[in-house]
Amino acid sequence: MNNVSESVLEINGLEVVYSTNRGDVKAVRGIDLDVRRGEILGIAGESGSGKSTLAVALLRLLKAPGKVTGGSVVFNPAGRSPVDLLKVHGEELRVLRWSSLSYLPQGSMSSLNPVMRVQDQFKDVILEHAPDRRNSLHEMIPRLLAQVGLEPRVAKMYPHELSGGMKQRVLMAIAVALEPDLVIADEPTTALDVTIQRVILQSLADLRTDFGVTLMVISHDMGVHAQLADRVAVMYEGELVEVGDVRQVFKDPRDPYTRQLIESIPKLGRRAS
Amino acid sequence: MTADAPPVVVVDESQDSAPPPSGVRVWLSRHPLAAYAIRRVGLYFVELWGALTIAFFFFRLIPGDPIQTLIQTLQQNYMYNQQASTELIARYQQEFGLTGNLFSQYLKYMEKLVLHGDLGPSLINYPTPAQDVILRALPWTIGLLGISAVLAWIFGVILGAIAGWRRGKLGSAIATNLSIALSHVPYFFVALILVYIFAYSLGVLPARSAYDSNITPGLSLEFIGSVLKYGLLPGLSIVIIGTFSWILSTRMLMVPVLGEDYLVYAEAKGLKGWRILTRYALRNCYLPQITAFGISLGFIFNGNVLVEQLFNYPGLGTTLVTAIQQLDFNTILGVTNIAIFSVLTAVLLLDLLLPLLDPRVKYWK
Amino acid sequence: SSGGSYSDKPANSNKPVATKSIQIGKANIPVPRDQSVIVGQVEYTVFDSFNGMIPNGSPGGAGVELATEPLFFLSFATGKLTPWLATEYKYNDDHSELTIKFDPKAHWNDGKPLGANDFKFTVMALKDRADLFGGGGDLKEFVKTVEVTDPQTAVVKFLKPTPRFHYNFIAAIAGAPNNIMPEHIWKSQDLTKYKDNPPVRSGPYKLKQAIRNQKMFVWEKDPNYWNKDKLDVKPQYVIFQSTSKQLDQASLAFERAEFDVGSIDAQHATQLANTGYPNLVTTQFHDPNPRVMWLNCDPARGVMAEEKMHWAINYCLDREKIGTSVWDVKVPPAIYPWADYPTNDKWKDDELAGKYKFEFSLDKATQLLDEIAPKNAAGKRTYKGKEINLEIITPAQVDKAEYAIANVLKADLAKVGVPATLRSLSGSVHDEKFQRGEYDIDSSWAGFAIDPEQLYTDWESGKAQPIGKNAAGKNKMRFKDPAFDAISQKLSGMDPDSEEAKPLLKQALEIYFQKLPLLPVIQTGYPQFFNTAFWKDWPTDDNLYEVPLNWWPHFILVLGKIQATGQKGPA
Amino acid sequence: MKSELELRGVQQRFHARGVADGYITAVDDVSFSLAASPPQIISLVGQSGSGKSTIARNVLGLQKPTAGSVLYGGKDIFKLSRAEYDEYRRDVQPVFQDPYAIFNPFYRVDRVLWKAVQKFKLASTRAAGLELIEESLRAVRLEPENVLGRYPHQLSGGQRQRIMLARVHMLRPSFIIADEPVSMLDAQVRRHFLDILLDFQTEHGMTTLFITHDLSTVYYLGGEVMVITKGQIVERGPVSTVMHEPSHPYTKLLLDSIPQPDPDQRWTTRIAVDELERVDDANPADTMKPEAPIL
Amino acid sequence: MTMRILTAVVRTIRNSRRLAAGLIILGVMVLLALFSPLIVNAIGNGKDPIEVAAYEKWLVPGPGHLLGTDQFGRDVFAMVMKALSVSLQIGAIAGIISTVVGVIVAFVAGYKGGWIDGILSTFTGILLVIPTFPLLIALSAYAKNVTLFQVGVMISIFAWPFAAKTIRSQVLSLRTRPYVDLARVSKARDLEIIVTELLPNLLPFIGVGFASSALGAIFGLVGLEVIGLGPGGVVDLGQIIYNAITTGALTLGAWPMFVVPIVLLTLLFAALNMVNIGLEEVYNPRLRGVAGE
Ligand SMILES: Nc1ncnc2c1ncn2[C@@H]1O[C@H](COP(=O)(O)OP(=O)(O)OP(=O)(O)O)[C@@H](O)[C@H]1O
Ligand SMILES: Nc1ncnc2c1ncn2[C@@H]1O[C@H](COP(=O)(O)OP(=O)(O)OP(=O)(O)O)[C@@H](O)[C@H]1O
Ligand SMILES: [Mg+2]
Ligand SMILES: [Mg+2]
Repeated sequence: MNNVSESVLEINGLEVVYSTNRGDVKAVRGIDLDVRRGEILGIAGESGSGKSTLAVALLRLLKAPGKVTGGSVVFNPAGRSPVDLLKVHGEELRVLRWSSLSYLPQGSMSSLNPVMRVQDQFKDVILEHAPDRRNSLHEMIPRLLAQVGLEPRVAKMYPHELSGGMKQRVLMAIAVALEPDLVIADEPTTALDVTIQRVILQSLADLRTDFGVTLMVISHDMGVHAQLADRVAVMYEGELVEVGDVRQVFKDPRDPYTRQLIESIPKLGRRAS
Repeated sequence: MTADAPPVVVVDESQDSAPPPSGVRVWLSRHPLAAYAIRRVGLYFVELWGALTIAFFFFRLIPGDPIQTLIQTLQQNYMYNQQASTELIARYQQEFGLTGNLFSQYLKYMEKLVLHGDLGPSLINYPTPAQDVILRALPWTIGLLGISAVLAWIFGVILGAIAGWRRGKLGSAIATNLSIALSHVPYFFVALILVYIFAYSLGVLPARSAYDSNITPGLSLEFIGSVLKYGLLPGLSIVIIGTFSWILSTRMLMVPVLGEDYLVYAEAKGLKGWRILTRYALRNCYLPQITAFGISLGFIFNGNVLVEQLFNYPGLGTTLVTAIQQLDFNTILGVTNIAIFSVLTAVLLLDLLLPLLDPRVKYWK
Repeated sequence: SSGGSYSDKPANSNKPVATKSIQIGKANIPVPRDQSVIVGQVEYTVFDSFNGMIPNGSPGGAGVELATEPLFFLSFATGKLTPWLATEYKYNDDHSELTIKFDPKAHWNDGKPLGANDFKFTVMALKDRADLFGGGGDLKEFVKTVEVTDPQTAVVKFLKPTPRFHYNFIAAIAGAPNNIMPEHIWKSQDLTKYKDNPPVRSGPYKLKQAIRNQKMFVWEKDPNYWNKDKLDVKPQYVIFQSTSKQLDQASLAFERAEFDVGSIDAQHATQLANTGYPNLVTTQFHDPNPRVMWLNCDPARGVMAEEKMHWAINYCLDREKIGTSVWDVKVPPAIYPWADYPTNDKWKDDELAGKYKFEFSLDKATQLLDEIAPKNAAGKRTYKGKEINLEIITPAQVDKAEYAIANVLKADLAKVGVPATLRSLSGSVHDEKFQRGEYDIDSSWAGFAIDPEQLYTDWESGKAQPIGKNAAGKNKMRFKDPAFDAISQKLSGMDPDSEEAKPLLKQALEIYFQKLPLLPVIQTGYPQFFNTAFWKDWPTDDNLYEVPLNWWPHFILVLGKIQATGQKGPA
Repeated sequence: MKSELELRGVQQRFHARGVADGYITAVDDVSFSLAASPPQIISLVGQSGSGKSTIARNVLGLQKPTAGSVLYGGKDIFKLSRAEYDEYRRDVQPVFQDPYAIFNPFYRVDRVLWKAVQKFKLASTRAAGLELIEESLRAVRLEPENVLGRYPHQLSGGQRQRIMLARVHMLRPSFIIADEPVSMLDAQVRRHFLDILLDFQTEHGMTTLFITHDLSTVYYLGGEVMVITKGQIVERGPVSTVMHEPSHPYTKLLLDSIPQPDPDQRWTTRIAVDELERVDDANPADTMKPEAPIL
Repeated sequence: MTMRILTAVVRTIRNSRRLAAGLIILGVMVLLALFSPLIVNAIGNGKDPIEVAAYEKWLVPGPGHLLGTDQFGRDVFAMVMKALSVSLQIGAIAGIISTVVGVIVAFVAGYKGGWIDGILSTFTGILLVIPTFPLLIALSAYAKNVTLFQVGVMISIFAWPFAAKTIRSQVLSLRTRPYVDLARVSKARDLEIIVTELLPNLLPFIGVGFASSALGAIFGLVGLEVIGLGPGGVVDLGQIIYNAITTGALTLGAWPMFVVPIVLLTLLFAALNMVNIGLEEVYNPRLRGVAGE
């Protein structure tokens, strides 16, 4: 929060193309975007606007037929030299992952390995990137779980024994386990019931407060952004149509599409004519 | 569909007519694992009984009087002048439990089987009891079939997982296409080819029997070596084809797993490749393969008959063929029953074991 | 246009084939190779029991034959009856009593003496036990008592006269119908349970070892053999081993001299010979059973009951072709229901054979068929308004000669408008159909007999069962002829060699020719193959020694004549 | 002919191993009635697993309740005579949630409409039938030529869902049972759909039971609302009343949890993270592993 | 309806090269089998080349006899042609019977559910664990007068449970599909729903069931043949192999008797397996590209 001007991530002219048998689909078309350290950046946009593609490309998880066709993504992890995320490979990339750049996936239902206990899925990643913490695991895992409002016994459970909301919170705890510089959360609340959704949003806000992580939150639900984000970026057909402070975007949208998006939200208390 | 049929209202079978929950039911629902085990074991006995019964009636309903015809075959083959009297036939029909009506024969058979483990006298080696004949052959078959089947499974699952993991690579494509082409080829085709190459052309491996007759069977290194050497070709033919089919099915399980979110997640976590393969991908697809293995034992048995026959291996398959050629009901039925028993028991054990290995197994359906 | 056959391929070139050196293989046996004769044999299932009185109580063709001796040997090759355990047999004049004398030297292989007491024990033990193999039968039908006048003399008193009772103790082919048992072993045993292991017999070999997992029996020369003066067998060991069912492997084993007797087939043998294999001796041997077609004579089988039908079928049998192209080796046609051994020549009758000439003539067949089964409007032959269709069965597998023979007949029958189905039935199923008379033509083999009346007695009307009822081995073709019955009755109490039997035999043979209840097809040549790598002086076509000349009881006589070559087995 | 659809003490239990008593109660003593006249929209709102779909299936006669009864025109729908059954079928029609699974992938989409024409004898000739179909498609703002003759996978979710509406338009039932018809649609398409539904109410006099978990949709539709939780209906009343003055604590929680799309109206209070999400609540369907093909 | 099935088939084939390859191999074999009488006639040139003693025994391959003759003087090429058609017939007979029985049982069990399903499924499960080969051997060893058709029936007795099992699980998953509910509220009857809604969607699984039953049947018959227990009077590929084994054709040099039928059968097995896997790939999106890429 203190060093807002510094960027964790500088995206320049990023382009992603899916080549299908019906021709190429340009899912991301030249995006320029900075993510500032310590902020919560919301990415909004309709279904199919390329939000997930953007996230996946940043995380270097893009699978065929998707392909990055241009641009650069400079990542500035604290205490390390900047790297172009699109150029790192192999071991270098693997080391960067999680300790600096972590991910909160959309599919909480299926992102946990069904045959491993929750604690093993923590251990896995912690030991991989910070083997020196082996001895503190026993206190670390309950602490992380408590952070997201889960009891220690959850560590001994299997994913199928958890409800959707609990799973999502386990994923959140894993995401911040190594105190990364940036967490990219793709639709962290969709597919959850409203009450649980609220709990999750609460916990996400807590993460920033408690760990100081930078969050990039992707959601199509403008309500989520209004509640959570510091800044909002709006995507439309693969392009960034507007980036700005959350108040500015909601109260004074500059782009016609953004305006349309905000107007089409059915709000309680306002009956359509 | 008559015009006046009453309206169709489908009633879901799973609905409850809501009896008051009794103590046992509550206990069972509190202990789902125990409930599952009880149900599973119950089903096991039902299946065992059903299969044994079907097998019994199947063999008894096949036309042909085994005693009469056996005696005539013997006469024809070796004893041109010996005469079979009706007394002789009657005596052995009695001896083999072929008198009385079918149902009483069945009851007698089951009684002896269940209470005494007695399969009745064998005909191919009268008066030795069928169970003795079978038990003599069993170790060879378990040795040959069991070891080969397990090896095939291990190789197949590992290679299949790798083939799935390294999708798109040349080696993987070759392995997959070979598997598709060869996984359903009969074992004995491969056996024939192996015999031709290694036994006839090169003359390096024996193609008959189970060990060198110069060696007295025992727990000596020499004997074990000989058994291995003699078992190599028959074993190999089962292993090769078996491996191919396990490669294929493992790959089929592996590919969907590779698309699972938790694999992408594991990759995002920055785990090492082999770790993702073993802890994430393989662990999620070898478990179903364990169940499949239990079921496959039965099929291997089918193919094994021919392989043993080809190699003159002193196992159950050869015994079975001999018994069938001589219409030896007790032995055929015995072998069939052993196969039924082993497959069912293996599947039962695996099913009971699986909830311990695989936390996801829903043991309530 | 074709390049000849596989087996004579090398011989096609004009160069004489060089003798090739042989690669001796390591036989899979537990005794020294150079002291052993190895016989390739059938599949065994029994290894721990030698009680032949119960079903599968004793392995057949496994060498027990070398230990089990008959009272007499009959050689088909020479017609000579050789006394063995017994020294002589004598009937009294009205054939109501038979005296048998035993060799005083004879003893069992456990050292106990062998003689009239054992004979009496055997006959009396089996006589009333129809539930045993070898029990009941002739023993029950004829024997009243057996008296032992001294340890070497037994007198059998008959219930009714017979000149053929001693046949039961002659080994002519597969062994005598009844072998005598050591009283001291068996008297306290249950005949249906005792496994007789190791077998106490009297022959020159004793069982050393039976190895189940190798399907092998090892027989060792008995140093105490009672008849050493007459018969000194040369090999120390005789091994009987199951041959691989794949002839590839079997013939390779023979080629590598892993077997001395058998295990190879004619085709591979020819090939071996043509490629210059030096160690092969091939000796022709005729099975005493010609291949025959049994014809069902029961009226319920419709047209098959017609004499003319039998002749029509006979005219359709191309014996020449079958003998040349179907059988493994070239064999002569068969006319009489017995083998063409010199011993059997006395039963032949050329005059009758000329009168009822067997020939392959589809025209004659058509002529006969048109008389009994004319074609209907649809061009199908009908008998009593029903279209005919014959059912041919055979116990032989489809790749065996009997099946192929039937197939040739089937094809020729089709040419004269007689459709037929041909089925190969597995042994047991076949027997059931055959015995119940549920067939029209059965392609298999004839019974074996020492004199024709032994065959004829089974053809008597009284032994014909209705269709569906088991014939228990007698008159399976449901032949009925009162005149024939009368002749057979008379012959049964008569010495077949006597003058008064002659006209009766001729009459019976003529009825056979007229009615043809069975059609002999070919004589059955079984070439025997011997390997000379380790043993020489095997029987040859010029000197058969004995018939049969392998593995049957007579084989001990062969084993007494061969010589070791001095070849050593590989280490 | 104007009838009433009534649920009287409906209870639905399912066997379920691994839970306390061996069964779960998906619907627990639910009673309410829907009147065909005046036409109205009644929303049924509740969280996932609260029993909404089960009620819909009970009302549609697809599932016989374990206790209580569903009455149509005062008669139990599971005991109707043939004629009454025909009338009931004609009068009570569904719009299902998943626009993808509702079409049999083997057939073209128009089959659904033709079946309705055939089964309910809406037209005597093919031409008349086609006319009817085209009219209905236009009524739901679809161009017939863009839709007819296509396979389901060639249409968007919104188009497919509107075909279901066209079907209802053709049948003109008194009651539409719509089980989460818009949950899989985009915001704009969703609005479109809801407008058509409102049209149906006013123009064709259809009464809709609208099932949803989304309170904003309820608000948009207006009319009455019923709130359901754990199989029980805890509150019923006009939308404006329930939304502004909720009486049941559950309704309050629900309303409170909706993220307001206004950065100035952020939540100020926290809600307790209690263990309301227990193991048993986890939907077993999620934990099932896919049946592995055994070759 | 037929048109629809046809277009569905074409669509399916376009989606999988493997399926197409399998079908092409099968198609060529079926064509060969269909024309086998003509081919056999042409070889025989007036006489039956498969009749015993038609030619000399054991002739080496040459212009007169492309693959030589066997131990009874039959033309091996003609035999192989005839045998191929027999093997295919057995596959077709057993495939059809077991698929039909399997489909009926599966639909009754899967759609009706309840105790009917319980009984049928348990029964199917029981049949599945009985080792079929001993029973088959036994049956063919004793059964009188077995024709090709009867062998097909015999083999299907043991093959249908496999088809039933896979199809039942599909029915179970399909019967809760919303479109089934929609059909119900459109007053469709059970049978109508089964036939018009469920069956078409199960075609690929029925295809898989058919292919694997056919495969099993051919396999089974070959198994019977190689131990000499096949039906009499017909020559199938397994029997030629059996002949080759028992006559020692390899050491004689008569390789065609051995190699040709084994290659043909292996091709046939591979083709059926390709159809099998191809169908699964196309219709089970999770498996798409299992073998490809
Ligand atoms: N594997 C793929 N192959 C081809 N096109 C793809 C693929 N994945 C995504 N696309 C296309 O790329 C575009 C962007 O998709 P993306 O998933 O990033 O959208 P999104 O904003 O995340 O949408 P949602 O809100 O539905 O998740 C879409 O038009 C989509 O059709
Ligand atoms: N056929 C069934 N067998 C067993 N349990 C069932 C069945 N159908 C529904 N249930 C259970 O009944 C409860 C209510 O389910 P229902 O589908 O009615 O909920 P819903 O409110 O429609 O939820 P959603 O919003 O997720 O669609 C759930 O716990 C569900 O698991
Ligand atoms: Mg997305
Ligand atoms: Mg629902």
